[in-house]
Formats: sequence, structure tokens, C-alpha cells
Amino acid sequence: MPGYLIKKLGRLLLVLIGVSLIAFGMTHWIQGNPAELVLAQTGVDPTQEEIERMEHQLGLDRSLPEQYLTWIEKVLQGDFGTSYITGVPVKEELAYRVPATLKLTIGAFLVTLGLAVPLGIWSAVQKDKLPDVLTRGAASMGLAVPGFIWGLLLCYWFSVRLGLLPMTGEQTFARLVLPVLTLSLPLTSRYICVIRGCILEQLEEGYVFLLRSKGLRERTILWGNVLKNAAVPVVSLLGLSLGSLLGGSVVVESLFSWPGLGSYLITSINNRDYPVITAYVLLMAVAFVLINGLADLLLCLLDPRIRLGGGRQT
Amino acid sequence: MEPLLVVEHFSVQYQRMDRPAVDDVSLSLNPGQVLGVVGESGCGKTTLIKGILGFFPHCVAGVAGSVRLEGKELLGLPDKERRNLLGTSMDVIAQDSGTSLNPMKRIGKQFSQILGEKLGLSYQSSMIYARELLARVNCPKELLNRFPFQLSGGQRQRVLIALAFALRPKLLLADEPTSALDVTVQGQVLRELELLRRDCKSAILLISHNLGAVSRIADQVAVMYQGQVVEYGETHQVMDTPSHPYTKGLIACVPSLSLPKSQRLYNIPQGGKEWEGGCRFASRCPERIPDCQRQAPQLRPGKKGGLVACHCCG
Amino acid sequence: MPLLRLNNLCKSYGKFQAVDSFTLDLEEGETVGLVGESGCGKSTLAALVMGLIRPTSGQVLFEGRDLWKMTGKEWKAYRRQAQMVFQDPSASLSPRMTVGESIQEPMRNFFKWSKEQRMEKAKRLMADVGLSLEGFNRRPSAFSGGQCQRVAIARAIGVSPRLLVLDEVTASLDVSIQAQILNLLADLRKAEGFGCLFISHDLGAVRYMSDRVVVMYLGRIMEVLPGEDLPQNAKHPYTQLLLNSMSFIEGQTAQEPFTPKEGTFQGCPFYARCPYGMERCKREIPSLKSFTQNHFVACFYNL
Amino acid sequence: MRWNWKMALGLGMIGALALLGILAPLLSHADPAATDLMLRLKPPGTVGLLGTDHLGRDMLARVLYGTRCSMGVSFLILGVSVLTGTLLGLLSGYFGGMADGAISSVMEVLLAFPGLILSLTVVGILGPGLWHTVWAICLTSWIGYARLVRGMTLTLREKEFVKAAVLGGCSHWAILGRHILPNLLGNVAIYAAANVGSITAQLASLSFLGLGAQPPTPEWGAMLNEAKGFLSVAPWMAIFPGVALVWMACGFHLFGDGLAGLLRQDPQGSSDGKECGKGGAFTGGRTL
Repeated sequence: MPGYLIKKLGRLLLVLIGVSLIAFGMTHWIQGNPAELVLAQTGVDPTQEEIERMEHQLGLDRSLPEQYLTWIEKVLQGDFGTSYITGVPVKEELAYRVPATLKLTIGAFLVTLGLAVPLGIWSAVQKDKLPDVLTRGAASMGLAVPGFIWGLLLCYWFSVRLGLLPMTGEQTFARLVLPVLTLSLPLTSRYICVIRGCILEQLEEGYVFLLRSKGLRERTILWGNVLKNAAVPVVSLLGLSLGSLLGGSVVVESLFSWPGLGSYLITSINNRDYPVITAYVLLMAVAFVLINGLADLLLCLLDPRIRLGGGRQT
Repeated sequence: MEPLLVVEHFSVQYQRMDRPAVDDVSLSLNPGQVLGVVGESGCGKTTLIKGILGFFPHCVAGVAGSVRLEGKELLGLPDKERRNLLGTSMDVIAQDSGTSLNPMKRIGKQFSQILGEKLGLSYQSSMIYARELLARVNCPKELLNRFPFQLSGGQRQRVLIALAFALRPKLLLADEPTSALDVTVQGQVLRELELLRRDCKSAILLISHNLGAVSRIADQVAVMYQGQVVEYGETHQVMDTPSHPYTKGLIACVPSLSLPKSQRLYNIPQGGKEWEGGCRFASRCPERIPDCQRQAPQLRPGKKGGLVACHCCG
Repeated sequence: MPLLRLNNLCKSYGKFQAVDSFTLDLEEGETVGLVGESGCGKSTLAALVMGLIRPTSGQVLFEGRDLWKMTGKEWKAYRRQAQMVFQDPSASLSPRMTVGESIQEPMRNFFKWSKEQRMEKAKRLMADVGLSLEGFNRRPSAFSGGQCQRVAIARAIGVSPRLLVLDEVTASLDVSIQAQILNLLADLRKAEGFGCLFISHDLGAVRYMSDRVVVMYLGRIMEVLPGEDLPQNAKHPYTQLLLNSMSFIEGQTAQEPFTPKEGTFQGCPFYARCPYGMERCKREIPSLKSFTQNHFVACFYNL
Repeated sequence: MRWNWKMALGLGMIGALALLGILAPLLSHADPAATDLMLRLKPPGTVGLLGTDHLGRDMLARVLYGTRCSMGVSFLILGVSVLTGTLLGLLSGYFGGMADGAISSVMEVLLAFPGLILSLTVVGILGPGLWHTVWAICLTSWIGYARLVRGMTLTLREKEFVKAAVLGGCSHWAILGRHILPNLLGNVAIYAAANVGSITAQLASLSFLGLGAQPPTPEWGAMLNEAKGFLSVAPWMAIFPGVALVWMACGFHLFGDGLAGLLRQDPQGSSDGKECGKGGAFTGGRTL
């Protein structure tokens, strides 16, 4: 187990370095000359001399690796620079936005698990009977149609037509319902299919035949054996799906005007507010990589074949 | 003596197959005896076992005949009653020891789960029993704390044998229990199977493609070809004085160590066209007469004893 | 000069020694049988001989030339002259190519023949291995295991190799088909005169096919003996164990159970399972010693 | 090759839509970009068959011409990703070594950006615009193919028929082209059929966020974005492009499902049934 974890940790670190290099590249080459940008905020055309002085002040005349190290140091302290548009440090804006996005994604994640796990199991147990066919049909629809269309539909019915749930205003629970549902719908559909598939695959395994031939009840076989084994591929997918939640949150936030990171990103893209974009990307990538690391750890605890290093993996 | 297992005119037809996988098979097995069923791949051995157990896959189109265990009809038995019979009255050792154990559970847990549900043993007492069982198949008791992937193929097969005899079934169906093992291990596992059978007084239906391995422990042998029994009799009689050309061929084509070095191996000729009626073996048969292509031979007493399905040697 | 010489050949994967100090000569037209249980390094040896993997140390010499020091031209010539048939017949044919294309492929790569010449030769080969020509344009999925193995054999002998490596070619076939394939190989060998390395776990098949039999255990040679000396003159305890197990399964003799010794030992690889193990076997690895002129045994007990 | 109803229905749905897109000039004479503020927000049936939007543009024309943009661009992205992904996957899986190290590292770093976010970042850097979104989606969607193909190449490379081809004197390129590629095309097709739906969804999502196609280009996602503000007064502005999008998505989904089922039944279709059987459930890689 330590060997496996150390290897995973090493890869994780490498990926984080790669991510930071991309983000650094963004700040360095794409945003234009920061010295000019800073001076431009004063509103007066800077002279060449002033620019050079500013470059020195910002450390831009040093070698690239040195600049990278200074930049990394600043980032690790949470300093992402200031927004071009508002002049407010990006850090402060993020601190306000992150909780809103967290509420949304965690809510959606819980809803997904709460819906998909029972439905997936039920669908697998009732294979090819009416409940399974209906669930699968619904899941197919949820999977095929882009998430924001569901959002628009929910929005139209519950907010515009029925006026039940608010679209704007305070971050209340009622206002959270529609975005959370929209965000979790595609993922729930996917998980129903995956969980169902994994259970059915396990039911074909030799050990299920053995247990059946010993006359064990289906209940024991399912709850005592199959579910745990089927959880392995599902858990290995958990990390990835949180990623798709983070990505989806951008669309949902913008659709429901939810004041989270996603809507902040869209505004910033339209304003070419590069420090914000860089900070957002870096934050998301790091969060995602760490979540995946956690999922790996969970997998390692769950599956003895990984933990004890041997045998074939599923 | 009342036979333990009676199979009468048993047929299983799969969807989209031109002939039944098991075709009009009749066998009977007395308590405590061993019946070997020998045949090559596709002869319906495994379907026969699954049929006796009552595990029919979805693609089965039709089942006919009768399977009786201690006078009780098994075909069409409700699931619940079958579950009560499974394990205690009849049990199975599956072909593939690699997948027959739950890969994510320690061996001990797997023992306790089965012993707990079928015999009502507590965890502690099932561990004591499991240790005793493992000792009888020459396995160290440390195996109880291991996962299946940490065991060698021979050890896994022994664990399966121990599990099968744990419930002291009256009938044990063994599907190629040793064919995946190395030759040195095969011998040992066969011997352990034989010892346990003697202790538990179980009857065994042993299925194998290897006539030699079957003849070692079987009292009677049935030779199957394309779903039908072609020869059925006492082991020594079938092995020493085979009647059916297919049985003769099967015995002669093994490159035995006692064969003179320069002698050419006997060949059963390759099959000709598709079967069109009459004897299934006719197109490969060296002793074929015109009748063979026209009329299917019935199983009837042969000149040398036993039952043979052949026009020429009946 | 022998056709193939394996000189002190070793291959290790990390700490695991798959093949260890393997020395063997194979003469032109001779069949050497290699027998051993699963995991003894048989297949690694086949891959080493074919030049599919690089040895950790030691050499594979074909007509005296080291495989891994050959020029490009020599290498290509070796590729043609040494062919191999694999264990799993259905996996050894490309599923998306017709059987005819599969047979023709090596010819196309090695010979500058016209398409007609190739087709003709491929059809003749199919007849030689006992297949009807109906299947020429079919995919392998339409064939049974035994038929696929015949196709694989046709493909291998199509370029007239001088060395044919047969890696467990009968292991996944039915008994009656095994006999057919063994007889086919014996006939082809007589007609074509290639040297043959016949690898199998089945002592009976190895004895039937081979002039000399090499018994391998955990990567090392235990015993080399002429095929006709089996089963009577086998000397090594491991060979005897194999023979005993076989005759036990065939119901001829009783077999004494033997519990392997626990622990790891520096010496003879078979020590843990050897009923005759001595103090010396624990510490020292026995080297292959001549017993009679053609019979070599790696054991302290018998010498 | 046998057909099944899912595949036939899906193909029919997509075909019908494509036909509408191609025949758009015949079906509607209105210019999809022509604004007429006098005819704003007219309901369906009054002006034009499907009404007009907030700038008085003909909805029918816009939905029809939108097919060209939405579907055509999706296929373009699909083509680019399939080609790049398959090629890189083959090379990295077959040759291993440095090339594999480099390609795998790039993939791993790119995969560190969750879902849509990498595409968003690229658009963020390049600025909003249809072509920028195309490159942004291409940048992420080739990875799925590369991973699939690399994995399968690694398994196929160890298969005996590939070893036999090596011994039969085939060059590396012959092995790749004649023995490996034909055996993974089935799975690539399954993946692509599922992935094209996901590409459509991503494209529409980016346009919906206002980052993709810029007005007045008729694109369904962008139209829905515009309609968002008029849900209560002019729901038809959202309904028609929405229906079109759902129609296309369902068509692709059915087709992909049918194809996967078909190739999985046919043992020749997928040389590695187990692996792709699981992949089928996860197909498309990134959903929104």
C-alpha cells in the first residue's frame, strides 16, 4: 500500500507542477506586459524608462525560472494579483465566491448519490422489468440532453409559469433547489447507468455462481458481496464526476445568476480579466487533482488488490 | 438401492442452435458413488451440470425430461425450495477456481458467510470448522486471513473443495476440477477430493475432458458426444474394453507414456460436413455403415456390458 | 555447428529469474522437447529464442551468430528461418484478416513472389495442413480451435523455416484434436526437415514428439535425456515427480503425498519439493552433469 | 452488419435534421440574420411559421440555418479529435518510451482540468468566438480517443497475432496499420458515436454562455442564451432551438447506444469486449 500511495503522490505532484506551469505561462505570455498594464491604470502613456523601472520593480527583468519561483511563492500565499476591472485583489473576490459554488456542487453531489445509488441498484435487481426499463429510459434522456436545457425547462416551469421557486435574490435554500437539480441531473443519469452496469457485471462473476450454488439467499449475495465489489469502479469514477460538476457549475451559475465562481469566470472572460481567469483555473485544477487523489485513497482502502499490491485490478 | 440422482431423457435447447446442447440424456447415480462424464468441449457437459442445478441462462429456449434427486423432481422446482437443497443436498465445484472466490473478501470471511447462513454457525465456530476443513485438504490455516489473489491455483482449488464438503452434500457436481492445474498438483487435488468423498459419503458427478483423470476415481463413466451419451458403463469396462468407436478413439489418441516411442498416435478423423441426421459421430467414424447416416442409434446394452449407442458394435 | 545454440542464457524481470543459465544446442532437423509446469519460464525461453525479448545475459546463437549482434540483413534472414506457433489458436490469427491473407502475409514480407504464386502456395499449404479451401476467404472466427491452429502452422511453415518453435500448441485443444495436431506436426517435420523446439507441460506429448527432452523447473534445466529413455531412465527427482503424477492421474500407481518444505533456499530450485533433499542441496546449485553420453542431470543426489 | 432499431432511429433522426440544414434555403426564404424591429417577438404562426425573436428575426430560418452551424461544427470537432487522438494513442501505445512519456504527461496534465473548464480557459485566453470554441473543445476531446486507443494498443500489442506478425516480418507500420488499427476501430466508433453527443452539448453550452458563436450567427446554444431573458414573454424563442438541440442529442445518443450494442454482440467488432463493455457505460467521457 505505501508503494502504491507514494507512486500516486508522485504523479499528483508532477501534475500539479504541470498545471502551475500552464497557469504561469498564461500570466506570462498571454496577458501582455504586466508593467505596461499596471502603468496603464494611471491613465497616462508611460515612457520607455518608466516601463523599464516598473519591470524591474515587478521582477520582470529576471530569468524565467526565477520569475516562476517568485510567482509560485506568491500563489502559495494566496496572492493572485488584482483584478484589472475592479482593482480589488482577486483573493478577496474568491473568498466571497467560493462558498456559493461549494454549496451548489456539494448539494448536487449529495443529490446525485442519493438518487443514483438506490435507483441504480433497483434497476439492476429488476433487470428488464418495468422499473428498470423506465429508469433506464429516463436516465438515457438525462444523459443525452445537455444539462442547460434541463435548466431552462425547470426554470420555465417552476419559476416563470408556477412561480414556486425564485430565480434571483438571496442565497436561500429555495433558490438553491433549481440549480442543484439542474447540476445533478446529467450526473445522476450517468451514475444510474454505471451503477446498474457494474452490478450486472458482478452478478455474472464466478463467485456469485458459487454463492448461488451453495443456496445462499439473493439478498445475502447482493448486499454482502456484490455491492462492495461493484463499488470499486464507481468510486474510481467519483473523482472524475466531481470534475464534471465543477465544469457544469459554470453553466448553471450563469443560467440561474448564482453568485459563484462560475459566473465570476464568465464575466471575467468577457472582460478579459486575466488574473481572475488564471486564479480560477489554478484553483479548479488543484481542487480537482486533490479530489482525485482522495478518490484514489478511498479506492485503495476499499480494494485489497490495490492495497496489498497484487492480483489483477478490476 | 434407490439411486440418489436420476436424470431421464433430459434435453436442453439453446436459442439459435440447430441441435440441443444436451440431447435426451439419461443417467443415474447411487449414493456415495462417482460417475464420470467425459467429453470434449461443446459436448454439453457444463450445460448438463447447470441443468441439474437448475441454473438456466436466459438464452435457453426449452428444457425437457426429468431430473430427480432422492425421488424429488428438480425441474420446475420453486427457487426457495431449490435454495434449501443447494449446498446441503447438492453442491458444485466450478471449473474456474480463479474467479470462483470473491476477490475482495478474505477466505475466512467467505467460509463464515456460507457456514453462517447454511448451518447457522457463529463466526468463531465457523472459523474452527474452516480450519479443520483446510487441514484436511493440506492447506495451512493462515489461508483464512488471505485474499484469493494471494493464493496459488492449487490452493484456490483446495479451498473450493473444502467449501464444497463443508456442508456435506449428498451429491457433488464437479466441473473439470483439476484441468486448470499443473500435473503435479492435479494428482494431489484428486486424492484430496477422493478422501473427502469417503469421509462425507457424498456421491460425485465428475465432469472432465480427460478420460484418465476420470477413471482414477470414478465407479462409472458416461462418454458424451455432441450432447448425447454414446457409451455408459463401469469404469474398468469402458476403459479396458471400450465399445463405441469414439470412446476407443479418445483412449487411443492420448500420447501416453506407455506407448512405444515409434508408434504413431491414433487419430479420430476430422469432422466432415454439418450433421444432417442419423448418428452424430458418423462423419468421423472409421467403422461407419450406411445405416449410421440414416438412423440415430439408441443407447442399448453392448456385447461387452454397459450401454452403447452404435449400430455396429451394439 | 548446431542450428541453434543457447549459451548460458538468463532473463530476469526485476528480482524474478524467469530463465537462469540456460544452455542448450539444437541440431539441424532435430526436435528438442521442453517440458515444465506453468511459470517455469518456458514461454520466456520461446520469446528469447525468437528474439522477441532481449536476454539479460548470455547469447542466442543461430548458426553461430548472436541474434543481438546481427546486421539488419542477417536479422531479416533469421526472421524468415525461425518461425513460431503459439498456444492460443484463436488469438494467434488477426481477427480482421481472412485466413488466406494471414497465411500469405509472411510470404509477402520475405519473398518477392507474384500474387498468383503466393495464392497458389497458400492454397497448397492449406491442403497440406488438412483444411478445405472453402475457408480461404473466411475470418478466423468461422474456424474451430484446431482449425485455427492448423492455419497458424501453415503460416509458419509457408516461408520454409529451418527452426520452428512450438509453444504449448496443443494445450488449449481437445484431446482428439491434440492428437491430430501432433501427427500433423510429425508429418510436416518429416517432409520439411525443420528443427523443432517443442514446448509443453504435457510430458506424454513431449516424449511423443521429441528426440531429446529437456526438463525445466523455475527457469533452470533439471535434466536432459533422449526421448526413448522416458519414462524408465529418468533420474532427476523432479522428472520422476512429473512421471509419478501422470501415472497417478491415469490410475496406474499410488503416489506418496509430500509436503513442501517451508522457507526460501539458496541452493537447488527444486529443494523445497524434493523428497531426497540433502544439506548440500540447500546451499549449492547443482550444475548439469553428464550421466551417460546423451543424458545430463542437475542433481547431487544421483551423482 | 445487422441493424437494430436504436441505431436506425438515431440515424434517421440525425439524417432528417441534416437534410433540413442542407435544404434550409429552400424551406425558408427569410434571411436568418435580417433584423426587423417592427416585427419583434411575434408568436409562431403570425409572422413566419415559428414566429420571430427579440430583434424580429425569423425563427424558422434561424433554427434551420442553426443546424448547419451546430451539426457541421460538431462533426468538424469530432473529425479532428478522432484523427489526432487515434494517431497519438497508437504511437504512444505501440512505441512506448519517450513518445509515450511525453504524450501521456500532456494528457495527464490536461486531464487535471475538470470537465468544461479547460475549454473555458482556452476561450478565456483567446477570447469569445465560434472558432476559438472549436479549438478549445478539440484540445480536450482528443484525449478520450488517445486514452482509449493507447490502452487498447497496449493490450493488442501483447496479443499473439501481433507477435506472429512481427515474426512474419511485418514492419512497425504494417503491424500498426494492418493488425492493430483494424481491431480497435470498432471501439473508436462506439466511443465516437457517444462522444459526438457530448461535443454537441459542449459546443451548445459554450455558446449558451455567450462564449461560442457570436450574434448574429444562428447557433442553437447562442439562441437559447438570447431567449433566456424572454422566457416569460416569448417562450417560443427557447422552445424551438431547444427542441432542435434535444432532437439532435437524442439522435446521437440512440445511434451511439445502438452501435455499441451491435458491436458488442458481434465478437469480431470488439477485440476486447470486457474493457469496452465498461467503457460503454462511461462513454463520452465528459458530460456537462
